[in-house]
Amino acid sequence: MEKLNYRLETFEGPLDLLLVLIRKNKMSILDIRITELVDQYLEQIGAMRQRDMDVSSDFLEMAARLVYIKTVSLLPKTEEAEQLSRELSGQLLEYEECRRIASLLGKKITFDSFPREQAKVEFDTSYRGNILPEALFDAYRSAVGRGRRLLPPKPEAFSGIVSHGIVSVTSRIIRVLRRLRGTGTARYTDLYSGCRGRSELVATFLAVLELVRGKRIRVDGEDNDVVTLLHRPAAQRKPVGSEQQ
Amino acid sequence: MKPEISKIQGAAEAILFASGEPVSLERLAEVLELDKPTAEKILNHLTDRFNAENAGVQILRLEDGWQMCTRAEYAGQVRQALDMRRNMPLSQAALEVLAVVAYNQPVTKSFVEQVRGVDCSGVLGSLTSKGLVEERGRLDLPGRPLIYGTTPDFLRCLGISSLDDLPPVEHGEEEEEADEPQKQSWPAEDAG
Amino acid sequence: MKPEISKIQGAAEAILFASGEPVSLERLAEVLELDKPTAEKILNHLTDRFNAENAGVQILRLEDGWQMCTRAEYAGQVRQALDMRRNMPLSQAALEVLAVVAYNQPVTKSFVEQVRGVDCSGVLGSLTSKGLVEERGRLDLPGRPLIYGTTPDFLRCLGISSLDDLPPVEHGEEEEEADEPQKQSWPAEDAG
Repeated sequence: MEKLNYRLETFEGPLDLLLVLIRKNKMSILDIRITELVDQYLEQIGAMRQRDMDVSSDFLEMAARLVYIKTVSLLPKTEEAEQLSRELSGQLLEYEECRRIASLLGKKITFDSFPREQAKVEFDTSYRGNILPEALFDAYRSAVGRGRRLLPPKPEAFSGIVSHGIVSVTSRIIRVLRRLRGTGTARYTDLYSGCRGRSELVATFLAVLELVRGKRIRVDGEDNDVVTLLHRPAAQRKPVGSEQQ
Repeated sequence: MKPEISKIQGAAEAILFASGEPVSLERLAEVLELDKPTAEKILNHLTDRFNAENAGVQILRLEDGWQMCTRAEYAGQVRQALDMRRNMPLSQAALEVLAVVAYNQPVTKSFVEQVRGVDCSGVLGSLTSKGLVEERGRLDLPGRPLIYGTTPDFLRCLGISSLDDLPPVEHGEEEEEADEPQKQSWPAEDAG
Repeated sequence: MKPEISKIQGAAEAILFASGEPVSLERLAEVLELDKPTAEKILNHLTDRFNAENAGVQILRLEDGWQMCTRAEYAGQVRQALDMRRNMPLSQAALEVLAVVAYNQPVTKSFVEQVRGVDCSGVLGSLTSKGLVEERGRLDLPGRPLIYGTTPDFLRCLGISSLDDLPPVEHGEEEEEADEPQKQSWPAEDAG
């Protein structure tokens, strides 16, 4: 393949980079040769990274998309590949048009004509219009609706979703260990006796998994599963998993 | 009759001068106590009178209103006299965002980002603070995204009176009637 | 000679227009690249031309220079036109900021911005000058941020007699901060 000589420019985004590559390869946007494009695209991103240039996630996302299109197009049934290529072509055409318009706007836009500041007419500027309380209320909902995406949600916000009380996995870990303390073994199903509700069952199951992972207990057998407490130097290791369900 | 009209024109002139911002036909008609067609005729006449002279001040028609501002050819002297700095030309990114907003308004940020393929928050913010783009409320969709449109200042800086005067979009997906003759002369396109 | 002079006059006109204040002879002469007597002659000529017409805008010769302003006889209409804009319905952005302040007062600017997710300086400023929102001192936190609350005028515009009469924000559905005292939910101080 012809070695392309890039001057490392900054690109406005992945679409910009793709357009440059397409132009350099004398491809048509409507007939993209995806394999060539993927290789050169990745090569360019590699070069950008080497120069410590800022490679935003948008570039990486596009890389993933290109690789996916290429992968799909290698499969015998290429309907999906065609569809994906068409989508990419459409997006590129649209972006190319956007750039054309932007360049027209850029030639025409000036900041050379100045309006005046509003004349200082001597009346007080206080507002005398009416504001409907409902409009204010709607505005509040609207403002908060947006902010909610930016503020971390408060625990109470989940109250509608998690209607059963929160059962912490830690508390179930302690409970399981306590149960095993006497004999050192118990039947697996017995660990779940006394659980009320799904949350407790799930938390207990997670507790068992955590304990197994931490090599504190072992679960053996098939029908009559037995849970065994493994002996470990006491207090050397705290129970794993302090996260909440 | 004649002095009457010149008084109305004088009032219109004073209003446009004092307002600074574009003043809508509706408001002018109300204050001048005229019906809208008559007010429009008088404003058009005033505009012609202003713009015919080799004057320093012009009246622009922007959407449904008028605005008084200086002529671009005197920009240098005005800047010098008022100690204003030259505005930086808009970046390529800003122009692209502006193009997407102008042709598709009102639009959400995510629409703009879809067309450009990159995050546009910063650019939209700076276009908003430059007064070229403004918030237009929210879409009634999950997340209630803000929607954006262009301002009268955008038209003024572009030297056009209406969004209809934007350069026509090329391929047909935008379902636009191309039968209208181009009102503005747009420079020939280039590859950029 | 003639077009040259009309260009200089145009520049002078543009400068006087764009400047809200009187512009001194020194400044005008400097920018127009003229000696002072010539500049004065041109300005006087421009003044005569403006003031001869029954126009809405006039040029005043003041002690310290020239100033462009509206003619006194149109003051009524000018006031009416500007007054109308003053009492136009608030923009969506203004309403939202007002609502956030009203339901959470006293609040800092950065709190409002965190709730809305966008810069609110301009909007808060215009609400303050409209007399709907007022400064309420500063928070005793690093940066000593200003805090804002609503005014009695705000209640009047809403036609209510107390903040308790605001439409209640429901529990659960809306963000809880409307109901709680705000002390604990001040956003962390930011550098901006």
